[in-house]
Amino acid sequence: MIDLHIPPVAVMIIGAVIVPFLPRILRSIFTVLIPAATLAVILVVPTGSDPITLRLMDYTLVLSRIDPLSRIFGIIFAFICTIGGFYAYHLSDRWQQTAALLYAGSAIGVTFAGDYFTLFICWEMMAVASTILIWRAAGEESARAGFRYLLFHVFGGGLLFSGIILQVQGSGSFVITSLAGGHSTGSWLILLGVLVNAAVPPLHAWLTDAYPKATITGAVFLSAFTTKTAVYVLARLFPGWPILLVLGVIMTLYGVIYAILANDIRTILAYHIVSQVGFMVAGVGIGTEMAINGATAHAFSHILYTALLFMGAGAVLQATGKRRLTDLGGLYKKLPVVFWLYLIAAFSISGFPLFNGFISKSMTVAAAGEAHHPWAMLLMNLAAVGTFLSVGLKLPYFTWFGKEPHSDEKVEPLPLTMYFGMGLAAAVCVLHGLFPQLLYRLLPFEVHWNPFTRHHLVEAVQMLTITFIIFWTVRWRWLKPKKAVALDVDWLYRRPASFIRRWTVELVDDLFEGVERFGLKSAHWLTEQVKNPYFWRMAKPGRPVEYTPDKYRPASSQLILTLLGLFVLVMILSLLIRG
Amino acid sequence: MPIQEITTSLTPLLVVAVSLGAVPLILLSSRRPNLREFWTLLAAIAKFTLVLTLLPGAQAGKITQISLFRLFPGVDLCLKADPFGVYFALIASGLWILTSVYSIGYMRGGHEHKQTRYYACFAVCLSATMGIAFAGNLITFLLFYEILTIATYPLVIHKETKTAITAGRKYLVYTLSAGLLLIAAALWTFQLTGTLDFQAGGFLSASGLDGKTLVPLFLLFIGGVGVKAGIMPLHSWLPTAMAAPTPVSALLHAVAVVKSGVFGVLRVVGFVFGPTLMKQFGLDTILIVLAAVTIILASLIAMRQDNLKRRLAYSTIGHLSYIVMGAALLSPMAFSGAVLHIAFHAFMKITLFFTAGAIYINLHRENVSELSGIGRIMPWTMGAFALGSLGLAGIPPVNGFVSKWVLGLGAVQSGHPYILAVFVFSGLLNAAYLFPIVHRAFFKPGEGLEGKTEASPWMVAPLVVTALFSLLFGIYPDLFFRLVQLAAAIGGQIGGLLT
Amino acid sequence: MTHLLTNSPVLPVLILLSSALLGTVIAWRRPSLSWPFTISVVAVVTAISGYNLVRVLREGPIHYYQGNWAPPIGIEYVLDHLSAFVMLVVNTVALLVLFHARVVVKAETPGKELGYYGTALLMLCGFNGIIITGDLFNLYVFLEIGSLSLYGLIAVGERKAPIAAFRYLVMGTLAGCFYLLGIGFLYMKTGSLNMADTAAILPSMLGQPAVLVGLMFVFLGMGIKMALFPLHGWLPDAYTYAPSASSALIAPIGTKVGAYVLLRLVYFVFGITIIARTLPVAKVICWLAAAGIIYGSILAIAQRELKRMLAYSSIAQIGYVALGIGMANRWALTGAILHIMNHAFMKGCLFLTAANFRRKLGHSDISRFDWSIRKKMPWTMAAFSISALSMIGLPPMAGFFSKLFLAMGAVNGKHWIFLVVILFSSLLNAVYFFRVLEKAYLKPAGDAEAADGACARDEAVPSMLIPTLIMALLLIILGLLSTVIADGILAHIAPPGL
Amino acid sequence: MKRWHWALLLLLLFISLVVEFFFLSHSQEEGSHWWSSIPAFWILFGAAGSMTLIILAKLILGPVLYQREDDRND
Repeated sequence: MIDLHIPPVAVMIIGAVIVPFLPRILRSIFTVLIPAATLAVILVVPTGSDPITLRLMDYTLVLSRIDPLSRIFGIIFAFICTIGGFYAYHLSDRWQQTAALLYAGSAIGVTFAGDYFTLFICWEMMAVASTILIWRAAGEESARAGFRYLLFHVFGGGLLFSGIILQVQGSGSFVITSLAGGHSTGSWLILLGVLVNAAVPPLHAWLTDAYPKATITGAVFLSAFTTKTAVYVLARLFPGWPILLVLGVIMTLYGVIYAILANDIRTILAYHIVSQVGFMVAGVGIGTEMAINGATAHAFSHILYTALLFMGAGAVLQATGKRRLTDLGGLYKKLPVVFWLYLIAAFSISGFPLFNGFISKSMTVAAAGEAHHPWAMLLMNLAAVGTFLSVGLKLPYFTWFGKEPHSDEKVEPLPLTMYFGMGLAAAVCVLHGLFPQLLYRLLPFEVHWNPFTRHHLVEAVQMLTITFIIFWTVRWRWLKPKKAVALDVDWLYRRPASFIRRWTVELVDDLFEGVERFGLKSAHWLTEQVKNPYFWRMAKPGRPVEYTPDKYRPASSQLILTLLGLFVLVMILSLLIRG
Repeated sequence: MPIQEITTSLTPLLVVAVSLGAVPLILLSSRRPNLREFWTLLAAIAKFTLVLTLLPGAQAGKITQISLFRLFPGVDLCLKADPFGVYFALIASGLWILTSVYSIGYMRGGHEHKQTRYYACFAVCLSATMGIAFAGNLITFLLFYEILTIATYPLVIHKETKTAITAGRKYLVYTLSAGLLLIAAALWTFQLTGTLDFQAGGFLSASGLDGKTLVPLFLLFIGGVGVKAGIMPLHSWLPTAMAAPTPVSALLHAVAVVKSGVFGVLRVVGFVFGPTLMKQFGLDTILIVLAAVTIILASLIAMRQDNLKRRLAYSTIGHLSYIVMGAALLSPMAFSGAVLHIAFHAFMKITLFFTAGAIYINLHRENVSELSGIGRIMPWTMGAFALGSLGLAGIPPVNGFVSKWVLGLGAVQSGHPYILAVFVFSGLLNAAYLFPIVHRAFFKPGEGLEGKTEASPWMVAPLVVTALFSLLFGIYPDLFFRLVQLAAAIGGQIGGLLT
Repeated sequence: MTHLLTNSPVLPVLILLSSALLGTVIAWRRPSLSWPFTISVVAVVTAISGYNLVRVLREGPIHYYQGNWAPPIGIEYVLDHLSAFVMLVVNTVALLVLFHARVVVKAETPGKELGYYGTALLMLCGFNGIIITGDLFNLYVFLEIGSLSLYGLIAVGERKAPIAAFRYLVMGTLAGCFYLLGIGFLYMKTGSLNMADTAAILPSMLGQPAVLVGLMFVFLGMGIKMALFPLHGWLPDAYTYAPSASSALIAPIGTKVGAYVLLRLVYFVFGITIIARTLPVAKVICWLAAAGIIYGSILAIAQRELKRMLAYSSIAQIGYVALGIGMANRWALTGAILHIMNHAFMKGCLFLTAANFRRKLGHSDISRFDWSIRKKMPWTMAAFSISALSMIGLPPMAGFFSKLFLAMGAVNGKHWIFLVVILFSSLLNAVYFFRVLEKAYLKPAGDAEAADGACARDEAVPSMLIPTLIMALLLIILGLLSTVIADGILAHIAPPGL
Repeated sequence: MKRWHWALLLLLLFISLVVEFFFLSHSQEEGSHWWSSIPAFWILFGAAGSMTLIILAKLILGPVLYQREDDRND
């Protein structure tokens, strides 16, 4: 085992820098090769190897440090990037490929960063790279969504920046240590900054607003990195903060309810990301070893099946060009393979036994139970039911089955590499479902938990079957998709945006414009006045008198009179003073 | 305070004189443009190498000094190359080389008239900037400050159109009255203390003056240097001076003139008043308020400017106040952050101005609304623009983020954590007015761009070099000339007093 | 030769007086000889005054008794740092202007060179006499000699010149009478005409009205000569309508001599205690000067004719000198003397450029300036710009440094209003000078011929151009050396009580 | 949905009930929560849960939050 510590980040970043200059074929190959190489590096390099440090002013920077927690996240990020590479193999858009690689690279950078400085650098690069993925989707709508996304992330970055500065100034060193203890303002700000990226409800609007409008392949990458890096940072910095549990649970329910309302397939999936991340946040909130394990495992499997879901949705979008449930239906005959792959992902997310969702979700929920949070456990299960209802049943039913609005339309064939990517993800989902130890080996802490006890199986089977039955009975009466958009939190800051804009920007600008105009006008008036200094004496209203030397020449007598007057004045003055 | 041993050597004088020497040569060779441009480049490179020879000394904290004849009884024309002076001179002379290359492309591309006058005035401006950098006392600083004003005037009115003349007039009114305020302030200080030599930590602190004289004196100083530093109430000459050709606004209104204004502010705060005095009489709160107001308002106004150069001008005003804020916070870290931002902002802003110039010459477009889709035909130029705007918004990996980080640390160290909010909010505003341009250039379909290609290599090369510098400095700030370490030393030297 | 040099202080006056008469005779015989003769005489006089300055610096002040008569009776010539310095300045400016005058005099006043150079020499003799003399009445005599030849030089000009000269004559003689009356009163009281003696006697008889009246008369006389603000009525027309050569000769040194006399009286005769502390005279001078500065600058902005604008700017600049004298502290005094020198050169250079414009363009009307001038007369325009920048007070030119000293004087004496006036007036200067510069450099030419810039370069004749450029260069050199001069020469002028 | 699908489902439910009654009642390995005593708890929980969710989403929040898909400015 070579102990040479090649920072995985370097491989990705160098790849991202090279790719834009390569011809098309090479670019696609590289978008697959580079993440695969990074995956190999992460697997090979031992966890204990010494971190790479750098000196900046009087602080030490830890560029890359590998320990169990960051290693597992590194593995899944590299792996999902490879799958994304396959999925986007057919792509010829130079921008998207570089942005994707840069995005994955900076995500891996965040996972392996040992100090706040590098963490912040990769954090912001992630924001920028992901914006490009949104902007590359043509159309005014995605441009606008891209801006909101970018501004929101710059704001989040700002919170993180100020938090880190306060924290670093307090502790005097850049190196990252878990902040479980002190609740200083710095740590609260860092928490807020990270929660923005973790899409916690009040701050999640960017995700549900931007992901549905991203490019088809871009959405896959987006779904995998931003939120999960936030979960990693939460796990690293804030294990056991009680507020996270509460927020996590709320998230799970919030996501599910909105998912049921949503009409655009990728918005539904976006809300499901929010709800699934809720599980992880709750796991981190509980803080026990098993909870952290559960959260990490859930993150791992979540990345896989959500990516698969997005690939499926993307495939449907690419094939039919339509994105709303109300327009879709009856694709079963046209895209059978996509349907089955999608179904695997649907079963995984709903927590069907024999799929990877079950092994990780049940661990998190059990951890909640063990840590004496019965209410959290129940609510999480409720959310699981909701997830199955909307993603497992409603979405596939209304896209693949259901009435065919206009059946004559031809469906374009999908490139083979897409299927390959989706197949790979589905295979791993099933693999982990069957042999959980493959995943448990990688988890940060010792795992002594068996998911396949009779108790859990019974629990899962009972819940899922009854939900299916209820869905079937009520699917047309209540669950019929409606052609409308559910208002979300972002309505709060988009509606008044134009109002604020008018009052701040335009007001200030008009103010300064006015001052400048006044200055110019008074300068002009002054030049008019100066043209004829005697103007005020002439006291003739209207046209100023033209100044000519002859007109204002004082007569000699006047000069002499001034002389005498001055003489008399000064005489009196000095005599008075002397006297 | 470590006693800095002073060695006398001619190099500071040579640095100032080298571009003056080039002026007659430029004027004589006005018939042969290539020779004339050669002289400019030669002078630029010579100046840069001379400053480089001073660098090791500065990094070791040594001061090389030369005092010529007496300028004013008790004060002589003294050129002192202390670390801070060398730092600024390095940035200005380094960027002059790039700007000369750029202006060759710009002038030739735009078929500008009167190029000899342009290059001659540019050379004089640079020698004045070097003079300001190495000024050892307030009178020398004043001397070069006024020469810079006069040498920039012909550049502002270069186009000789109506707008250029009014811009020139407005520029003159502002800068001349600033000079007058500075004269009054310098003389009053001379009256109070009897010496005008800059001294790290401020020479006024020993004089034991009370607030009643110090506050008006400080306001006079700020009035004097504030105009060129673009502090809010005194800033409005800068956007109007954008009527000048772009290399002028690039080097002068992003690097030389405005930076000498800010350099003046730092000199006043760090070397005349000194942190202890500032804190004692609450002078720093005045400056903090001014800087904060400028940062926010300038960025707000920038959002609405459709003319690209005016928008960059307001962005410059905003970023200059970053530096003023760094100085006003009075902690060693904040001071080195301010010093750092001088350099990094110079690199980023000069890239943006170069792109504005390249777009103007190549497509004759000036307004932001007309820039749709030019990213495809001018990938290198707009790529550099994207890098620059990333840096300005303080987003890593470009170098703007590093100086913002150090400024942030300084803000917390000096006990003003709320200033962080100002930096963050301004970063947001920067993003709000710069990224739409980047997005428009790359992701919007352009019209009327058929047959147009990238601007001439003369222009694009310096453009890409400065963008690359910004990126490299962002990745590892201490890369060239160990700028960060030098800035920290300067900060420590001044702020060190403040225990 | 050494014997000749021992009584060098009186030589300049003697040479000028005799050459004035001799010159007219020679000119009558061989007209073409008159200009070279004048130039050589003035060159010799300048050399001597230079030698005088060196001698004073080496040996300290020299008292030269006319015909070895002791002071109370005999006329005493005092050659100290102040007089030597001012004399050198006056003579150098005169030399340069007269060198430039050859072409202009022939063109503007054809056939009158004969008398012209004679009167010019006479005027110079008068001025040099005023500077060197230590005797009050002798000063009056030289004052009259100088003024009369001055009126002659002005009257020689075209249509409106005689009237302007006449008005100047009226005011000038009035000033002379005032001054004479003043000396009369003083002589009656102190019994001596010698400056040093009166300075010694006066403090004892401070309160007497006669002394006060005498003092007032003398001040007002010099006020007119100096064109101090309310008494400046005669100056604009005199300088504008005089022929270019004489206005270039008079403007730099005419009012300066008046200022020199005021300075001499205030600091060396009456003594600063009377002027500044007991009586409000210094205060009055300062306020009049400040008003003059603002008045002169504003009027200058309104002018259309270049020479008239320069005339009003002279009123303003002499206001600076008077302000320096009035503020009565070390800095202000040095500033005033420096400004006498700087302004002499600046105004000389400006009037020479005005003469060049009149000679080549036929007019010096600002509104008709356009960028064709820059193409036609680049060097004259360069000289004009340098002296304009110096008038505004921008480094490295001389104006900046004398303004610095004056401002330091204001700060030293806590006269905040005067500080504001000094600094604000340079803005006003900037306005009216940049108005001209903008027109000359940037205003697109009206007529087609000049539009395409094809107009050939017909620069002024070298004999006119060289003195202008020398003056411009001197401005820069003197500027940078102003402190060396201040420390070297002016530091030794130690008036009692300062 | 064909008939045999339904049959399969009911069979599954029945098996889970059987398993629960016979094997789980006495083996309390991991923590016993209050609901582990209620038989067929998860079926009831599943049904109640999905019903509440559907009703909550469709009938209560729907009318409140739905809005035409107009274009909202940035």
